[in-house]
Amino acid sequence: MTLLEANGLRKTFGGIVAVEEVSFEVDRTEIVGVIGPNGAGKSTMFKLLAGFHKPDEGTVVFDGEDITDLAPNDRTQRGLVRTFQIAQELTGMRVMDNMLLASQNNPGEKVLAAAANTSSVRDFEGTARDRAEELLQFLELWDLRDEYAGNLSGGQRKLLELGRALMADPDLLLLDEPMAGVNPDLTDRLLQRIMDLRDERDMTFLVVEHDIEAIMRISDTVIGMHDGGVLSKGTPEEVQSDERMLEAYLGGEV
Amino acid sequence: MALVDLLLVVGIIAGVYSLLAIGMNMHWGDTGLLNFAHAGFFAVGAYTSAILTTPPATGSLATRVVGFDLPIVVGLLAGTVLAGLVGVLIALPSVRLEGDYLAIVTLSAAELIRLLIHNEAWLTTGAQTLKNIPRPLDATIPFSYDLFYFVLVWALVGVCYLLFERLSSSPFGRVLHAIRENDDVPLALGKNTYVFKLKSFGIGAAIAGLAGGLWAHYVYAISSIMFLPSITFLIWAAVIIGGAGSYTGAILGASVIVFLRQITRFIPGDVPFGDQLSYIRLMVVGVVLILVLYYRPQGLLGDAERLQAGTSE
Amino acid sequence: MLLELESVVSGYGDAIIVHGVDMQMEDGEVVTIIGPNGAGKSTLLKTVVGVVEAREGSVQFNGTDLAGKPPEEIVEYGMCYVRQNDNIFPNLSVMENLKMGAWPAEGKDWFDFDDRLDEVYDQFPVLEERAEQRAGSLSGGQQQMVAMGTAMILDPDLLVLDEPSAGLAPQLVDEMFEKIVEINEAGTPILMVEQNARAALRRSDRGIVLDMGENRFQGTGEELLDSEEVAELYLGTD
Amino acid sequence: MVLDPQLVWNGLVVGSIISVSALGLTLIFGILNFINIAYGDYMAAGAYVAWAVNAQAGLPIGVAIVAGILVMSVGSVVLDKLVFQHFRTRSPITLLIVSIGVAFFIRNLLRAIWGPSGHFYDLPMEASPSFAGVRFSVEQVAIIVVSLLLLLGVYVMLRRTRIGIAMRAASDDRMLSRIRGVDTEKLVLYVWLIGGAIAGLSGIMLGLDAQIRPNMGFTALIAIFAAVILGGIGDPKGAVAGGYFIGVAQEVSVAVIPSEYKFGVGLVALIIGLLTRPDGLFGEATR
Repeated sequence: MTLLEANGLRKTFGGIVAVEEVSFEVDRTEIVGVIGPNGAGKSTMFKLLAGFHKPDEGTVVFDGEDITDLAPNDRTQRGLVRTFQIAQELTGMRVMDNMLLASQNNPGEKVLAAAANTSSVRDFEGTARDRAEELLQFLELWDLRDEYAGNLSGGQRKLLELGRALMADPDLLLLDEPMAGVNPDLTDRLLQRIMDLRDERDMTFLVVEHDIEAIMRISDTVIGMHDGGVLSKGTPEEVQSDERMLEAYLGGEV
Repeated sequence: MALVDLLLVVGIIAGVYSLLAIGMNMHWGDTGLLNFAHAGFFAVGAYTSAILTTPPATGSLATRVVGFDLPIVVGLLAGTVLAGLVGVLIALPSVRLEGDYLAIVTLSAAELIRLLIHNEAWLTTGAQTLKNIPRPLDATIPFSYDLFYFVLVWALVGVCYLLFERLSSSPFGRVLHAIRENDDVPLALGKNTYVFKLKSFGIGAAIAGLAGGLWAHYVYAISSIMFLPSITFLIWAAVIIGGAGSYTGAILGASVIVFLRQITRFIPGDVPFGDQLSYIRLMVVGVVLILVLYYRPQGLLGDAERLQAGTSE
Repeated sequence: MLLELESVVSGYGDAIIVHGVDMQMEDGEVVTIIGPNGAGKSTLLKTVVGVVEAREGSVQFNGTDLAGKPPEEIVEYGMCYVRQNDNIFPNLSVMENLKMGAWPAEGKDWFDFDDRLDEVYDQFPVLEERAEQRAGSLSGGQQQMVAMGTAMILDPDLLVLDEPSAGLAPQLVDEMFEKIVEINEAGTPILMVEQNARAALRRSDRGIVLDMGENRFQGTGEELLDSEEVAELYLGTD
Repeated sequence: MVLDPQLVWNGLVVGSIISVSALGLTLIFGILNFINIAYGDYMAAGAYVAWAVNAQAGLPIGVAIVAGILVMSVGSVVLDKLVFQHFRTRSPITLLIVSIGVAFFIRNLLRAIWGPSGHFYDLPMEASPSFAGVRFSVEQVAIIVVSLLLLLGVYVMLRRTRIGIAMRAASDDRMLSRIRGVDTEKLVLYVWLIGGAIAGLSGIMLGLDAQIRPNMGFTALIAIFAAVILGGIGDPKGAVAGGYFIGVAQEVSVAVIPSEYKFGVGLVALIIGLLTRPDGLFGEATR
């Protein structure tokens, strides 16, 4: 069953075409990897899906609803959550607050309820803390919960970024280069966790990644982008053996 | 005047400035918004309460035809609410702008407010002083009125302090802090950052309006030159010196500034440079502000660790 | 020896990115630094040209230690750097960009702007056509040419390039590498960082693999391309 | 609507002053990348120094103008060395707040030395001639002519001279200009010298056209900001165009709205400008 649909997306910046005629579907509980050389349009396409860019043409459909005109925050509330390529930890906030920020429909974000500190606010906060603890334990960030996020190492920021997105309880998680800067041992565990989340929580993933090996290992479907368009699409094996893909990715010489 | 009386007067002014600084700290300290319209919100609160609680002026030279003679509580509440609304109104088109653009737009908006007050005499008495603003319980306080007002103002400072501290540490405040750190992240995490910014602007402006009302009812008479942008800048100095992000810091900073400004009241007038003292003390405020920014960027009570977190890259 | 780094340590604020890197480069060579994302390649280049300050170690260039000198001084020693992004002045014309490139040499006896301009125009003909155009209005590939031309106008003793192929359309990538070979054959040594590792190594005399801020392997371009270990770790399997 | 030529003339005079001061502000912004709230007080200081030389020391106005310009030119550099230089690596917002401190200091220094009340330059009395129904004073003509000469001079400097091109380059990208070999600290010095001189001159022109008061510069600041932003922050020719636009619009508006609100025209233009054209009139702003 289709969860996300991109239909004929096109985006230009000052006359330069960044993305053109990009269409694909992501099925529920699928892991889709997007690869392509620098400048292939992966980032632009990613931002179109997350709502940080508006397409010139084309539509984005999520869970049967046309979300093309929805702001990023509305997409998140519907279960479509993104991460950032360069970890955007909120430096002047503690790790735990970074996590709690991501909880959805938090009654304490309403001014009056916050001022009154009602029991529903406190209850919600308690539950959110438990969930955050579980995620931080898994990501081995629990001991750092009271540290300012800006004091974390590069790899830890990356993990916090992922944890925070999971905290938003996504149906579909858009991951922008989650492996970059993470040590190989952790990369393996992250990949395993992504597959677990898919199996146990029925989550769906779209992953843009430079680490081709990692993408090939976890993806059900791989989309190869080139020059702003989709060049190749299929199982990892199919894309890996696609002549056009090899040519584009390796700069014309194999 | 006895020293105690003098201290009470300075304390009342410090309380009013503290309220202004609390509002500003929500804007800048919590949300990272550069509000330069604070003097405008202060003026809206003062004039609203004054107009609502006085009768229209009478006599052949009277210019003001509007006045309601309502109870002071109504005036204070209305001034608070209206200042908040004006805050939201100014924020609606401008709050999406980048930092220093927002500063200039809000500075301009406050000047526009002052221009309106200065020229719409039918409503505000214009360039004239709006006089005879009633003092609450003026005739019924059996002891020093200044003592009563001091307690009233600082009780309100206390209430606002507790309220704003709670908001700042609530999930609502958490979203504001996230906006301060990086707008895009709360947006990606499902928060309508625009609406949160409007709320922050409105709430902080409302407290400035309350401060305006309290000021008007203490000094009897107000005029538009009391609400120059230098008030805004003094409050900025207060928040920065006290430590952005800390409400105790905001109150301390406001008190320090008021003390610096008023200290010459405690010095006999016949010292050398006596005439220049009022200007020299404002020069001192400028120097202190710069020195604090250089030697203690987190301010007196700000969190140095927070400020330094993440600067290593 | 043209360039010799010895235990160079550098980083931003508290974060150390480059942990004691050694490398040598002879006059006339093309040397490419490769490595995974976050390995400190760009930071190393920035340290060489002074944009990031070296905390420890030495950067010997033509016999002078440049470590700790600011970028505006280092360029006077004949080392010209082309950044990865934002490497032109967008609001200046192409000609004005070239004039900025000549800044350190202006007024010096040995320097003749018009002579150098002719040579740069020979290498990058598009610059002559667009001389009066606002540089920011050019295409990405043309901007890259402006950046290279601006660096070449000084006739540098060493050209330092940070990912010259990044962001270019694939057909332009090859053109860029050919240009680099051409510049080198005309006598300018080149030190570069490249993400497009295979293509770059094929054109390099030597390659250096950087990982986690340390140098792991050094060798000729062919040696690195043939090494199974390097291929597996850093070139991706294909 | 028929434009009253007198109002247009007045607008050109005011526009000249705004243009010149906006040019100085935008030059400083271009290279230092922060909004200097104290700029209006630099203007006032220039006007006061000239007044002291002219009215207090009794020297001719020409000498006084040169003195005012020189003092502000050097004074800006001194202030940079004393204050702003120590904040070079801090954020633009911090610098903006620092400049608030500087503004407090200068404005109150002026009050402490010369008192809070207004002054006028000691000028030879001359009749105001009129031409084609427009009354104008010698000072007004001088303001317009000097402004045009200055604007032309700065334009030529920015386009034709090595140092001018380097200023524009550094305004585009400071680090890149260092990579190209420019000693930007030296460049900053030149910019303060020029920007300070322009501030001093525009303050004096403001004093010639109206009255010399401690807060004269600060009051003018909003119109100047409006010009700078309308023109696109950091874009000199935009600032000049914006300055004339606001000056003329402000004076001509008197025909339609009560004259008390003419200062509101700049504010409204500023707000509309920001909301519709954040990149400025020519869309080439540095950010």
